[in-house]
Amino acid sequence: MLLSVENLSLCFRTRSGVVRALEDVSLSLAKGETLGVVGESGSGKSVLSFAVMGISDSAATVTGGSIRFEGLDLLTSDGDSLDELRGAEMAMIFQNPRTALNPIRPVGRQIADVLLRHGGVTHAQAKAKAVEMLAKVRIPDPERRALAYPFEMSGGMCQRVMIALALACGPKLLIADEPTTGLDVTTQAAIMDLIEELARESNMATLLITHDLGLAAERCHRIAVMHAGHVVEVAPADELFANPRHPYTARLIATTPRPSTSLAGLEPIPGSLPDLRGELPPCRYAERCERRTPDCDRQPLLRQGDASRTVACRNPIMGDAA
Amino acid sequence: MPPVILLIAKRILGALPSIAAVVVVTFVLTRALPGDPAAYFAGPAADQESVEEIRRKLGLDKPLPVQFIAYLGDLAQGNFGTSLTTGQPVAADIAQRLPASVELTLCGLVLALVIAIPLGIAAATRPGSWVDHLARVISTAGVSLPVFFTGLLLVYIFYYLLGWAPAPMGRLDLFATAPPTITGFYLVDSLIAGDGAAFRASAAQLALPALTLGLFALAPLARMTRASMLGVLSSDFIRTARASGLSRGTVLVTYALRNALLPVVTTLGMVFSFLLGANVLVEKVFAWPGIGSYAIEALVASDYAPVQGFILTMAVMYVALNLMIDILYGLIDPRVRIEG
Amino acid sequence: QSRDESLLVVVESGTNSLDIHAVGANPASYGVTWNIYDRLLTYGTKTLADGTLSYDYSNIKPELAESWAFTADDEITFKLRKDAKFHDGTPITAKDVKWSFDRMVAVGGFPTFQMKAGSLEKAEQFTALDDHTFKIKLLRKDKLTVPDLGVPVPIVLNSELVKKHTTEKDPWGLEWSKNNDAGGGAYRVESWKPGEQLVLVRFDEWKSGPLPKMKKIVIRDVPSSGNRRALVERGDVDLSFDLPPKDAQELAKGGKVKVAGAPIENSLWYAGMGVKQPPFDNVKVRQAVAYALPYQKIMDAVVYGRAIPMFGGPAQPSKAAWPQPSPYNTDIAKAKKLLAEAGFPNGFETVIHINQGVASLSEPMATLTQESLAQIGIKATINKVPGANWRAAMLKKDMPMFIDTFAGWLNYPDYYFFWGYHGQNAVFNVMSYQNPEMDKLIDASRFETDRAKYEEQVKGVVKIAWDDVPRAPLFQYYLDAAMGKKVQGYTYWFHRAIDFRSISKN
Amino acid sequence: MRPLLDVVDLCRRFPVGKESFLHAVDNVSLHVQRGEAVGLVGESGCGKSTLVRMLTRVLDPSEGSIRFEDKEIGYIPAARFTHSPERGLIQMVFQDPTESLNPRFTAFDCIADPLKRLKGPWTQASLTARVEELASMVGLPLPLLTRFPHQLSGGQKARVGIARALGPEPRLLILDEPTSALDVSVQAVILKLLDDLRLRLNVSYLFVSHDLNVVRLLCSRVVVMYLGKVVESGPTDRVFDSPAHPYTRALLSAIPSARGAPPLRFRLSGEPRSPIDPSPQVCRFFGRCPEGHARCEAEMPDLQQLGPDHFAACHG
Amino acid sequence: MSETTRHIRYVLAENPVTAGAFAGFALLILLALFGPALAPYDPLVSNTDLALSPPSAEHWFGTDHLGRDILSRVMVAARLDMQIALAAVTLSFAFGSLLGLLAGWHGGRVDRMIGRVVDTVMAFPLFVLAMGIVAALGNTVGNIIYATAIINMPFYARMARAETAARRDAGFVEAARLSGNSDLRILAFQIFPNILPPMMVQASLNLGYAILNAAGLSFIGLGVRPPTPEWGILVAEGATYIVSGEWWVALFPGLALMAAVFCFNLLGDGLRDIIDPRRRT
Ligand SMILES: Nc1ncnc2c1ncn2[C@@H]1O[C@H](COP(=O)(O)OP(=O)(O)OP(=O)(O)O)[C@@H](O)[C@H]1O
Ligand SMILES: Nc1ncnc2c1ncn2[C@@H]1O[C@H](COP(=O)(O)OP(=O)(O)OP(=O)(O)O)[C@@H](O)[C@H]1O
Ligand SMILES: [Mg+2]
Ligand SMILES: [Mg+2]
Repeated sequence: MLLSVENLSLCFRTRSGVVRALEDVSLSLAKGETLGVVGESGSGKSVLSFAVMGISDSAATVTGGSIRFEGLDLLTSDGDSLDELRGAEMAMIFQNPRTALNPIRPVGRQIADVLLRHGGVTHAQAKAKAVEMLAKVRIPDPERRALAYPFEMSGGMCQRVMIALALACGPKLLIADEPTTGLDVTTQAAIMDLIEELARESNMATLLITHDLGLAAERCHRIAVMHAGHVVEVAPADELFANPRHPYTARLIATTPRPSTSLAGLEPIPGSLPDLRGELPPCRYAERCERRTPDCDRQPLLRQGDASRTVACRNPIMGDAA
Repeated sequence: MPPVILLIAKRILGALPSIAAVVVVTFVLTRALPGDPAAYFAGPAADQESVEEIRRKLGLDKPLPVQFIAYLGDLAQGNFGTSLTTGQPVAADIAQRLPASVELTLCGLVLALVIAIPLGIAAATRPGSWVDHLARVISTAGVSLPVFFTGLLLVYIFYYLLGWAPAPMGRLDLFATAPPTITGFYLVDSLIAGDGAAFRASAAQLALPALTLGLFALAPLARMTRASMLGVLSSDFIRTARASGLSRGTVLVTYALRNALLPVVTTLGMVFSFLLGANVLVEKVFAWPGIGSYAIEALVASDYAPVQGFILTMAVMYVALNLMIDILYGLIDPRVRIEG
Repeated sequence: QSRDESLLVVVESGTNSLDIHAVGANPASYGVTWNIYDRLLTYGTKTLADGTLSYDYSNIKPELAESWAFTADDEITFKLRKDAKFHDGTPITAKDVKWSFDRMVAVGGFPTFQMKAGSLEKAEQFTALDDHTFKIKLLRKDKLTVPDLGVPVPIVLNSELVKKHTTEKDPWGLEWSKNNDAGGGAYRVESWKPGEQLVLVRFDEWKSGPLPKMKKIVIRDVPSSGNRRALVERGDVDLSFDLPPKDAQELAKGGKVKVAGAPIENSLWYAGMGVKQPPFDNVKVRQAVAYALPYQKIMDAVVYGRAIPMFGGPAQPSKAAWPQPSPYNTDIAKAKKLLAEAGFPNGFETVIHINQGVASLSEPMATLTQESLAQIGIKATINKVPGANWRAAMLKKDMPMFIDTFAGWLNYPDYYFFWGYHGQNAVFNVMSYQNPEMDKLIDASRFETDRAKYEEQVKGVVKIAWDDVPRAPLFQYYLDAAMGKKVQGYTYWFHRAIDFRSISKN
Repeated sequence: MRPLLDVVDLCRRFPVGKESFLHAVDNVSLHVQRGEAVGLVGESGCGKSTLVRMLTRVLDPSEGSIRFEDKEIGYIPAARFTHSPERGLIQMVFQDPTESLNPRFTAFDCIADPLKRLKGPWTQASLTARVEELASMVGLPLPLLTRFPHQLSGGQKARVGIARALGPEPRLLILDEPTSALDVSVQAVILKLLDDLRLRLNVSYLFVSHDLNVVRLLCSRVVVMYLGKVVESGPTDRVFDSPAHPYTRALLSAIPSARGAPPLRFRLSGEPRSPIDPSPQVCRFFGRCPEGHARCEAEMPDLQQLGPDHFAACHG
Repeated sequence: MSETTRHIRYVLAENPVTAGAFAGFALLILLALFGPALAPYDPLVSNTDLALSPPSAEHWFGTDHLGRDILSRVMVAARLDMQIALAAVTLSFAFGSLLGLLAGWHGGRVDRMIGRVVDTVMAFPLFVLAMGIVAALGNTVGNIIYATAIINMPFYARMARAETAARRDAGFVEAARLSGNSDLRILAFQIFPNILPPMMVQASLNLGYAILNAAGLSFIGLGVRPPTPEWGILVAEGATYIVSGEWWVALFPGLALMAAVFCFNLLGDGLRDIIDPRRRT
């Protein structure tokens, strides 16, 4: 396993109470694999990805579990060795690429900064490599564009620059936190194609965070569904769509418009995400669940299934599972 | 760089109406001053008649618009009039005293920047901590003290009680000789002349007044640095930089600070205006032979020509300064550079 | 040059001209002129009761003139020194003297006015008989003529040098001499930064007196009185001038430095009343005010004893001197009674004007006065008039009440009253006081040669001034200078500037 | 029957710098029938919001006519339109529910404001009753009415926005990407609500979106814009099944489909042309179009009818 | 609303400095209201026998050169200083925000014209302009207030302009138009309440500057008329006594002045924290 997150729990201390943003989150990611993480807004997707990168907010405290990258426990290693990893071995791209780039530094310089930090190269080499990276993400006229500032580029181009920046040192893991929200559908497709292609080329693993189930379905090998800080289900993409086991997954699929659905077929999920402050029931979905049993509130959350397919539910949908 | 020259030309052109307005306002304001230069010139024992005679000679009996035209004519020839208090042409007085004021103001500003920026950064990197509160209290205290009070207090403590600072009487103590005038800044001139003694002497004289000004300018700068640093540190691109494993120093300085400086640079203009005002008081306390003390004396004596000359110089300087700030801003921020 | 040979002086504000004749020259210019130019005559010195040296107005001495004599009843002839030179090396001749005197009476303004006080009015009065003989013809017999030749105004300029810089508009070269040294005095100007400092160096070929001890004089402007005090107290400067009374008193007590204080001759601080403006046109009101003034409080809290009280004296003038203590004293009951008699049992409202230029003294005085007047029902507000406007305000003569000072250079009571009380209504008669009886006495005393008669006349004037009280006298102020213990020879001069020629350090 | 809204050759140019213009909306014609829901799609910056702001009459067109219920309203200056009787009849739901609610107004005030301005007179009681009626109509719990926008969730804010727009009983409701900022499940709720309201109140919709799946759910007709121009319009089914313009095709192929499904690889490359002073001869899509012909660079294609009510502007 | 109170309470609890500033502000208001009644002595009555006596049990802050009780003078001065500051700030706030609103809303020529006016005022070093105005018009309390108001006006105008311009195209403004609001109504009821909070912060900072400004004017002799107690004048009068060791004459009024300005500045910071939406989640 390239990355394995085990029983990770994380909370934020805020003035209005402790926010239990992640609880007992377990995930794993193999080399070259693409894992999608989906869920409603506020379900903890970004918090998870920031925890993996070690760039959590200062108010965050990990209360349990571990994150291992190639066997190295990221939570216990010191800041310097993490800095060595970040940007070199694992990299991240963000939503809203325009603001995610330094507005007053030429994009080429920003890429070169990362290369100089990790690549063991000279200034000239870094510059050349930056141009090369820009060319690789199909930015026309890369020499000139390397000197351009983010505000001189469109959103799609900025996202390409972000990708070039992330991939500059050839990381083994790419975390993409909603890389295409805010972009056009057509640009979104092109960007996703690019990520997919580059990942395949270098056998890079990708953690794709999105709230668009359709996108995850199209791009990922496996998908993890998150709800209120819990990973409720992990399954291969096609299986997840064909046979969702967790009631939340099923509802999420049903509420996503697809080319084939009709308005009548859209089924909204009742209720909303619980407030993560204060006491929470063992199953955080129970409140909204139509398959809730008395056990759900009494017994601790049960995770069942094998490595390829887990579900955190006492009463999963077993439908036409073989 | 032609675009820069174009920008400068445009800014100067844009400032002309303001300067024209300043000339008019200054003229009206100074003519409203209660003094009577004719009575002053007429001497101690003049009677009403001889005062009228002098008034006629000075052209002060003419209607204001006529006087204004005459004033404009003089201005066009670079003639700012003559000061009653020093008896010298105002232009010469200002030329001689301006470097003193500018040197002092700049030293105060530099001192403030040198303290304020690290303080602001320290506060922003640990918001809510004791450093933050301390920075806030220090800088707020600085701006809460009336400058003349700070100045007097510093003189009392460092000169009178402790004897660490030299006597507060101008730019050099009585024994040092001024370096040959090149820039008019004693610090610079003495370095050019290689005169270590003069440099030390002028630096020692500068220390307290510059500190007084610096304390005053500290607050807006530290506060702005803190606020903009906080904003920048929580922005997306800093997260990107951290996620790229860039070292803490690079993130803080190359990425965060440079961005955070933009609003600080803008505040500089305002701070400078405050400083020029505070300068007037500080110069009075420290017997600093700058244009501020010159202006106060003239104002209290209802001596128009120096007041007009002073305000005009200040306005021109302020416009020039804003121009410099714009250019500096453009150097830091490519966005304005392109939009021009 | 050792520190012992140079004198560091701090003053509140420096000169604005190197030539006292220039238009708008300020009081500080008197001192410069005094030291860099010579006059024909000067005064000797005497020691005051407290040991302070003072000029002696009864002892007139030659300066540039080797000797002088009344060669006729209406003619004075001066023999000039043969070896005297200007700073540029040219010899000083009677031609220069003539040109200089012509200039004084021609330029108008203060110099002309001051010369007129000594009946020196027309160019025709002055003749250069030869290179070293100069003659003044008198228009009338005036006892002020000779003393007036020793004031700072009648300086002898290097006429050839100045003439090189005259213009059509400026035939007397005032613009040039304002910024340049054309003198032959004991010191010459080494450098001058207006508003900052003036450096004088000794003119080694000066012949009009013993060569001064100090080789270099640095006069620095330090506006803050606190700083001036600290500087001298800490020994950083040799002499601090323009000291406020409180500092003078404390420094004198402190013993670290010497304080030389001399009552300023022929001067008086007073509370004036515009006699043309009701209710001050009523003499009872004025007397009521004079009885309501907080004299002792002012002595204690404003001048800290650095003045001679000018109240609580005998009912009749005891001598023919000015100033002398008036019979008034703080007596609220009497003041109330007088006010009631005047028809203002409940008082009235008025405004006290003060000169902001001397606010450190006049403001507390006005505040105390205001408080005191309130006790007899007079509600006064205080109006601070900017220094430069003070003269214009005086000229307007519309101030109901004001606090001010006046001093004459020439120490003669008649001189003082002529400018301050005479019905000719000069600018200094701010009260617009007119009393034919007094005018007659003043006019007579000015040219009176009989000592006894003169004294009678003066006493008469003083008595009227007391009874009519257009001005309620407060105190005679000290001129205080603090100096390091080493400084010797500081002398009080009527023109209230420092004569560096007599100063030495040991 | 005449359409409810008939727009002919509407243009809007913004001056940029000296003598340059940004052609945000260029000769756009479209119509909306009574009770009909029309979708307007196109990529970011193609002029959808500009068009919609002209239609709601908060922005003055540079040229062209807007007829609403047979009355020309395009020439009434925006400032005057506020006081015209049609003001209440055209209402809009904004793209960003947060930004479009005054942070200092409670939900109640937000909904009541247009009622007070455009309807009435009201007594306090009747106003409260009407606001509560609207709130229940859009499914906003009544206790939330006293809250400020920052105390409401995204979906709740969207409902306030819809209730506000419905208050003056508009005939035409313009929805500028009303769900793009919302979660899918909230989006589903809102979509259902909108559809329901349309049927109940017989309002017409002009629904702006860049999500084709959403447009398809709600609209019977769709208009596709590209860089200020309409490039295709037609019944939703026809446009989806047989898109005639390459841009429409690219849009459709960009919709994510389940993994393994044969991807419709019809990707756009290159950058869009500049909207500033575009050449009137060159097709706006030229340069990005996978099919670009020589003719496309020489002649701007016009809308051509391809079927009943189906138009496209392409030479190909 | 209750949430707002809770938020305020939180900000105050979290930040003792701000809480202190609020307390100080309350104290100042109390002093301004009741200072003259509370003062132990008549601030105007002199007693030259006691002149310049150091702090003692009778005179906590000592006495000044005329033997007046400094504590009483400092207390009584609070009212005048607060009056000057509040009046000046109110004036500049009113005119500045009006100009700023107009400029920001209309843009174009109106904006340029108003910008000119503002630039002209700003082209003067502000304190110097205040000096000029007071010197020209005479040193009355009214003129000090006008001068202070004029020099502070540009800050409000600029701020209001920027804040208005930023909101001119905001969704809620457009929504208000759609709701049938005229421009004037939008400005008054939609935009103004929104720009008010940041302007209040500015106002609280300016209260401090206004007091400093008045004090500076007093220092150079352009302040209110004697013997009215005003902090600036008290310090200026006391300044001459520092060197001779009578530190209390300047120190206590100086401290009062500083405490007030300090308080206003911190208050501004505190207000900023309270109204900053990012700080309330
Ligand atoms: N710095 C923080 N302090 C307190 N709570 C936080 C912080 N960051 C995130 N949270 C909380 O953690 C939870 C998860 O947030 P997160 O940003 O991971 O959601 P997300 O799934 O990424 O949502 P979105 O799709 O909107 O990006 C939310 O309830 C959020 O309020
Ligand atoms: N006031 C304006 N001044 C100048 N240009 C403008 C203005 N408003 C819009 N534009 C420009 O007009 C074009 C169309 O903008 P518009 O907002 O209508 O696009 P849109 O289709 O709504 O985009 P999105 O999907 O991002 O909302 C854009 O290029 C935009 O920059
Ligand atoms: Mg997220
Ligand atoms: Mg839009």
